[in-house]
Amino acid sequence: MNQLLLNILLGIAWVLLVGEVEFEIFVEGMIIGYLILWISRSALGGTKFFRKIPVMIMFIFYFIKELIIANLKVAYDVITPKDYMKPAIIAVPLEVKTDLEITLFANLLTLTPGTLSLDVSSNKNVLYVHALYVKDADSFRDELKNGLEKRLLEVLR
Amino acid sequence: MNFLLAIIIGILYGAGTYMILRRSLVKVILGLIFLGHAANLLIFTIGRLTKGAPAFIPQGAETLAEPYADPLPQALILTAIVIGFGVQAFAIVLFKRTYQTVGTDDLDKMKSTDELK
Amino acid sequence: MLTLILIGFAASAIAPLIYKPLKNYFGWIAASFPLYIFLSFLSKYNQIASGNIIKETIEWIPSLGINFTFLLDGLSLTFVLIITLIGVVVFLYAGAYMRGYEHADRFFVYVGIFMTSMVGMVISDNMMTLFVFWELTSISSYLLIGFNHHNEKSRKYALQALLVTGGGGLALMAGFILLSQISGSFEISALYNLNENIRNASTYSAIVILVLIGAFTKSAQFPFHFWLPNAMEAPTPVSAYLHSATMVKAGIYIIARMNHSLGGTALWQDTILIIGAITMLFAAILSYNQMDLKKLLAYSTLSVLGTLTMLLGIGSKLAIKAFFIYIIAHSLYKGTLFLVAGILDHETGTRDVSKLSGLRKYMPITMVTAAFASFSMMGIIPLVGFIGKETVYSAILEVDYWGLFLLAVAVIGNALIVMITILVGFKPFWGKLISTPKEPHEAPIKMWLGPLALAVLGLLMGIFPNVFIGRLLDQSAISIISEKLELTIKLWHGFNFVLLMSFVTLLLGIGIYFFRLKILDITHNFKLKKIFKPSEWYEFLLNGMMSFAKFQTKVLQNGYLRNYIIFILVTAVTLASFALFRIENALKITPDFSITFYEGAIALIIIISTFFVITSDSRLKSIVGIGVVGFVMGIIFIIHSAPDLALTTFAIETLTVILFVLVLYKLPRYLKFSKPLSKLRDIIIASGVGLFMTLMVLYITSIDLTSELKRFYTDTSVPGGKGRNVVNVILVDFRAIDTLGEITVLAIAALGVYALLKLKLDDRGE
Amino acid sequence: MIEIISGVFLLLGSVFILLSAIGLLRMPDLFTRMSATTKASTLGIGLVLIGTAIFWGDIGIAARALSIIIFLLLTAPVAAHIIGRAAYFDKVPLWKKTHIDELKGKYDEESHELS
Amino acid sequence: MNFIEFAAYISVIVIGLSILIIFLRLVIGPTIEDRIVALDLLSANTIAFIAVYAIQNNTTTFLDVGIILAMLAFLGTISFAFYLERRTKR
Amino acid sequence: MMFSVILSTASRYLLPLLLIFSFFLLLRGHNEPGGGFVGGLVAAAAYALYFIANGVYEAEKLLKAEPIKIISLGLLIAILSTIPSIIIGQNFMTGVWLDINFPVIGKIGTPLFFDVGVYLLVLGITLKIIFSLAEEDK
Amino acid sequence: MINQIIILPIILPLIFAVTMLFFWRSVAVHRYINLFGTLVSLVVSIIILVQVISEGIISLQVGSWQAPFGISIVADLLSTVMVVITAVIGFATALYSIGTIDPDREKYLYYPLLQFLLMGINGAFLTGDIFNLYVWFEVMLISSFVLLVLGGTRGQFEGAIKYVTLNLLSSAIFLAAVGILYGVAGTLNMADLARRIPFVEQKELLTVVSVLFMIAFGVKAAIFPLFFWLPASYHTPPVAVSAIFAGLLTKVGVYALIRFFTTIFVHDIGFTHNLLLISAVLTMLTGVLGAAAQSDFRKILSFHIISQIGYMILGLALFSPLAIAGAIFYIIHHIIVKTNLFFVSGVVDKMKGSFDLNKLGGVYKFYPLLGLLFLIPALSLAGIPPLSGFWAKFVVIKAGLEVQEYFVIGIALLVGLLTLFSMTKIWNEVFWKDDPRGYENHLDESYKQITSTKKYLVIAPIVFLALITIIIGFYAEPFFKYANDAAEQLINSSVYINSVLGMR
Ligand code: NA
Ligand code: NA
Repeated sequence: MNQLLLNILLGIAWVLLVGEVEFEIFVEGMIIGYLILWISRSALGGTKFFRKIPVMIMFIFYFIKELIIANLKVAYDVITPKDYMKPAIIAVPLEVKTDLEITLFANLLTLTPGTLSLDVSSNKNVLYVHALYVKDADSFRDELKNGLEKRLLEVLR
Repeated sequence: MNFLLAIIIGILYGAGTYMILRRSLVKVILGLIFLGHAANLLIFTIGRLTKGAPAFIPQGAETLAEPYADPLPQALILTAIVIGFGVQAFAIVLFKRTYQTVGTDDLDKMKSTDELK
Repeated sequence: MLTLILIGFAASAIAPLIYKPLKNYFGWIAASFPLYIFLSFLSKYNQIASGNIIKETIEWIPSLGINFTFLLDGLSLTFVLIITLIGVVVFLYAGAYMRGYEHADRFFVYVGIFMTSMVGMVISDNMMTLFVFWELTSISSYLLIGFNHHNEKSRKYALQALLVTGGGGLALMAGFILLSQISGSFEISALYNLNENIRNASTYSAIVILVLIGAFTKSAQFPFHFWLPNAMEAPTPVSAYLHSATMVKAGIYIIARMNHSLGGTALWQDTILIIGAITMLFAAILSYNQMDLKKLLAYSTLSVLGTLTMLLGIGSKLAIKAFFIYIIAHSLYKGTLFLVAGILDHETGTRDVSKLSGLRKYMPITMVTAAFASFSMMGIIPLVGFIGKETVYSAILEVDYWGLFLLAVAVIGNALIVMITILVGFKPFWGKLISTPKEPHEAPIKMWLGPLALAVLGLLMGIFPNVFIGRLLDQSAISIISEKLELTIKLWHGFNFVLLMSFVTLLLGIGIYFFRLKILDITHNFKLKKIFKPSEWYEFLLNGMMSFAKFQTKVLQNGYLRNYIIFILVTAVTLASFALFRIENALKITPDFSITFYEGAIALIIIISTFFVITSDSRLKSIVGIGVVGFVMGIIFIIHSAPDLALTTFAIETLTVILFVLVLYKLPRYLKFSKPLSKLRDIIIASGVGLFMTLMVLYITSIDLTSELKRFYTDTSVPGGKGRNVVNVILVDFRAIDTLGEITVLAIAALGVYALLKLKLDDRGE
Repeated sequence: MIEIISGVFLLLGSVFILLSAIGLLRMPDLFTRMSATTKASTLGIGLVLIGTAIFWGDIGIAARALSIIIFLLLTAPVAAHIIGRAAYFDKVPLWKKTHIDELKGKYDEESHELS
Repeated sequence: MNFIEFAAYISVIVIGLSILIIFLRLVIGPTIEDRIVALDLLSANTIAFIAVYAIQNNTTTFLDVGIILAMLAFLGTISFAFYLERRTKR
Repeated sequence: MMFSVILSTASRYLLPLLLIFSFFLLLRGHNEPGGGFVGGLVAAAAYALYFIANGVYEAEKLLKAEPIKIISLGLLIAILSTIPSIIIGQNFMTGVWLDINFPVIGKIGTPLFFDVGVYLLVLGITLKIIFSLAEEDK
Repeated sequence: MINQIIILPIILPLIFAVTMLFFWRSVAVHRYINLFGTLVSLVVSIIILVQVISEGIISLQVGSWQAPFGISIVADLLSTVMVVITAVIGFATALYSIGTIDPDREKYLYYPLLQFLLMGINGAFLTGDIFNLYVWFEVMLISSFVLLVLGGTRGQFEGAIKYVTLNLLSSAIFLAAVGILYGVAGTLNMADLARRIPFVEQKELLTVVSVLFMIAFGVKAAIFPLFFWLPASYHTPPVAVSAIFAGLLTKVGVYALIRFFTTIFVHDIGFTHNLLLISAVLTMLTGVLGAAAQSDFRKILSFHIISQIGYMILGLALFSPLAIAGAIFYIIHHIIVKTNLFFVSGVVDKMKGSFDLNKLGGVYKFYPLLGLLFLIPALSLAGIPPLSGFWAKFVVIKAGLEVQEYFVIGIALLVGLLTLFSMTKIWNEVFWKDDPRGYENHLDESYKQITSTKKYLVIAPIVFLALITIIIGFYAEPFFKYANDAAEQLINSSVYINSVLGMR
């Protein structure tokens, strides 16, 4: 079922790439998509990811907004003297569990203001984050866990 | 941009030449890459330049009206680039294996096959 | 006649097959083959003697004018008969003599090839065919001199003989080619009516010199004589056959043969005369301290060869007559004496004359044989050698200007030969017996029969000269000087000055023999300075060549890759710039200077990156820098309407980075190798290359290009190639075979990488 | 009208691109530089691409522009993470005002295992 | 010159300037990681340049180059990082 | 080697995206920028990314076929694409076309088939090189 | 349709190589396919030769695109003869390889690489397009790179570094020259170039381009002062590889020089061909002296390649029909002979475990047949009549004397003598001399284990090539006649032009 959905999505992607909305192109895209899924079947495994693609796309748009805010802040940083920055590398315990969730969370975090995901611990429990403005570590952690992670989990689960 | 490209070509050739004259294998590879770039840019420039008019025939049309870029030098360069890539890939690995086997990347220490006994 | 030649080669080739099973009779079987050829030619004797010429042409390489044109006249028939007759004797003799040798079968192959080639040479009318046989005699001589090849000297002197005669051969070939340009043909007979043209040709002197170099080297004339005594390393039958009776006379033959076309000028005659005289005297003198039987004979041979050459230089009718008789006489007695020397060596185990004495009881037949030959060699009546020497003296006396001087030279030379004869032909048999390494006994019949026959022949020829020699003489003379001699041959000319000279020669020779040891004592400390020895010249040239070869190879092939690159690039840039600056106004170019901001930025980035790479002290930085260069290349392609190129460039840049990354940390860090001075040199070379390329681009882009191709591709792409991306249509259709080659390159490169990484053999390749 | 909207997007995008460039130049250490540029350049390029899509008004072009934007959003943070991690191994110095480093000592030097 | 042309013109200059600035970071480093980040950014900005250049020249064929560039730049960056990690690993 | 979860996960989802793009480049290369060569390179890039993120073993497992086979197949297809021209009695390598229009691809003909050969070959050689080096690495 | 056959020498090796790749783990299959393949190529090439002799130049427009728009494959006499010789050498090497190449190298795709090499060589001979020539050169080069280092011994690497770098440098020059020539003349087709060049205004510019081509091909042909890669590398790989390289690779460079400087660049003979003449003389001399200085069997042979290339270039530089015919004859002769000499050196090495003359000896005693089999090519190389090399030398010398280049011919003769010196040196040291001290009756262990089938497989190609040498020598007329016809075709390029471009 998931595969079929992804196949259809790939078909749509093909139509988009080609740039002409026609049935033949969609069929062509479906065929190619099927081939690709077959080729990369072991890469994808049996994840439930595909159902959530629309939700994810929404989430991405949400983050474009975040991104713009982040950038305004960067603009401010760049233009003003840098001395008031207080960078730090903070370990953030993770609620999100699957690889996909972790990846999404880490990436989104990077795209939001002032933070950069550096690495995930081997047991996938901790995310290390470089942040530009950190007064103290604990309040930073709280901010993240109650902010982005919570929202993400709402979307994902 | 002819003038600038001519100078760039000259510099690339010069750089390639300089680098293949080094004693270190790695630098020689870089020199060969420079020479490859230089040759490609040379063919490109000498085949005459056209800005913003690639040789693509619009949908429904049969042919193109001048000015448009000469597609032939492009095709030649494309072939040359690809060949160059294959050869380069081989050369890189060759140089690596040479270093592993001979134990140095100093070309001055690789004279045994020329030596007069 | 070609059939005979082919039979000759075929017979030589099968020798190894039949040698082993028929070992005991091999001498007889082998001798039957020269005998067959001898008889075949002998059957033509009357025809030739009565003034006919037999000519036979078989096409070989007609488009080069090279054919088997065989011509049998008096001169060639004489030589053929000598060659084959002595061949019979030598083959028979060798059948016994060579039995103890390893690989005696090969000996017969070589000698067989030699004899056939020698016959082929003297009957060839086509200069190139003649030359082919000529070279074959050199090669077989080489193989025979080196027959005892485990011996270093044999190898060394075989090579010496080959190089000297081979070098002369090359000169001869050039001379022949130049000569053929005058007549437009390689036929010698085609030259006969062109004497004037030949002598007036601008190449005449060159031809004479080249031909004579060929002849002199082969016939061991001064200063090329040194190889002949050294060639005595060969088994004795070879010395008798090649290096005395036949091959060394090939050069004489060429002079005689070419005399007709090239002779008659001072250059030709005087050169031959002088060189011949020098050789005659010089060789005889050099023999004074020899103790080796074969060496002694070799020097006497040299002297005779000089005499023969000198006679051709004199060129009078009498001289030609003398030449003719002398050549026959010499072949007979010298062949015999060599074979006798061989018997002595074979049966006693030494060739040192000082250790040979009193053998008459043990080897009576040999003694008799030796005596006949020796008398002939000393010029004692009634042997043919006597007639020979008499005629030589008569011919010399005819020479007005040089005459007496030459006579003196001849007398001294011949006196020394007399001394040699006594040493070789008499001393071993007379006096007290000295014990020898081997218990001496008489040779088997196969070994004494031939020499004895030759010796007896010498006697018969002396008594009945006209029967044996006379009839061919005129025909031969026609071939040499294009007139009949109209002279008869007589044994006895009466008591005259010439006879007196013969007598003086004999006495002088005997005198020298008896005072020989004293002379040796006196001259004991005298050593010829190196500079006067042509053999030292040879060594000097050879060593000099070797030193120079080593020197130049060390300089050129020096092992430094960058030096090789510099050679190539400097050559390229120098020559190409030279060609470029031949163009008028090559530098008056008006390029398009208009530059936009982003173009400036691109140029700036690519230039800075380039220098960044060059000056970088770390590999990774270099790779980042070269990545930028590639990347900017892509941008240039985009700006100038080449999206496919840009795509490809970006893709390849990235893959190259991946490759580097996978390889890089296995490679060493940069070290500072180069010295500042070599950096400066490299910068100059690099600037030269760069500057040249810049100029080329500026110059070429300033002229108009009209190409039909550009139009054709865009016009045909959609209707013919069914595609709108013209570049891609070119790649997969118009020039698809380029792409086929291109992907093959990729495939090979990948297989190569795979093999390189997986297969690691040790230094012996195992 | 479309041209004006498109032009505005182009200019806006260019400004963000310039900002990210300046950020790259001015920020004190690698981590702060990445922090600044990852966002700004992604946004700037995105805006320019949107401007382009609007200019052509063609679904094919729009799809391509969108593909690039999505791709950049997917890859830019991953790239930043990978470089940041490598830089940390490589002991790239942190800016002197970096006052907390909870990553310090957490990497196993041998296996690059992170606890 | 209408507005879009003007905007494109200015954008090309601004993007070009940014590229130069990024290139400056690439040259001065100081660490190799800085250079890699700069290289990554350089390719990303080129995408923007291509987009604007397409508008300037009124041709769309170049836009696909942008997609490739994006993915390849990513791959290149990842490879460099891969190398760095290899290098630092004992 | 410790692989990054983030990169590994990202690579799994980038792989099909890149592959579809590579097909896209291959098929429409006759009319728009692209073609077998670039297509093949992009496909190879997809696997290269997967290899960097997950290691060579995983990448080889994913590819299933030995790259030399892909190389051979690519060459074989390129050679086979020349056969129809000979069969219909035309000069060697003359394009033979079906008279039907397909979307994106346009007309189908032997030159496209040839391009498919190029695509496979490029994919094969790039992977052969990268995998050989990576295996050597261990 | 018959003209389609001329693509086969290019495509067949590719097909055989690909077939082998599909069975890439089975060495035995590779051997048979390779042997079969070279045999098929030989038959095909002879058929083409017969066709070309009877019908004149055959050209094929690949893809049916009218020349000069597509790529023309052209078989004139010169090309065809080269293709035939290539097939002969390919076949001989196939046999020799089965007998001598170690299983490891066989496993790592030695035979497909041989076929790829032959493909590149044939492509270079047959193409009528200068860029396509570049492509085939690269196919040939990359295969040769791999063959050269296959096995990965230290010597191979040191040699390969130089071989690869210098050849890549030459390729870069070649590529630049192609680009520049297109920029000046606007076409890539050789016939079209030949047709247009007389009307090109910038003749001097063409001369500059021609110099670049001369350098590029000069490196491949190993002429002075561009030959350094050859002596540095040719003695490093297995003998079968050395042999095929020695026979064929430089000859492709010589072929290209002949093709370009007879068909295309004849607008400034006073400059270009004089350069070639000077280079020819120095090539002959430095090569032969280099050989004299060596004491390694294969190194001597390698340097002699250079020297002999000088003779071929001399023929080209003299630029008379006879001279060019001489050059062509020389090429034919030399390929056969030089390959064979390398084969012999390989047998000696197998037997005695060395190429070093100081360690060799006694081979004549032990194996007289091999002595004979050495002497035939060696004496031929030294120009001893009536073997093939004599006629080759003779024709070049005759041609030189006809145009009164006496000094040059003097050098050529001297070089002939020095060649004789080197060949007899090998003969002396390897065959005649006894085993040196410490190596008495030495026989390499591995030799004793070689099966007699393999021994026959090794000797068979040597005998085969020696027979060809003898046939060329004794039956030189047809060879010379076709060399002459080939030279005529080259000098009267109008026939070539018409055949490729049609009656345009
Ligand atoms: Na060669
Ligand atoms: Na070669």
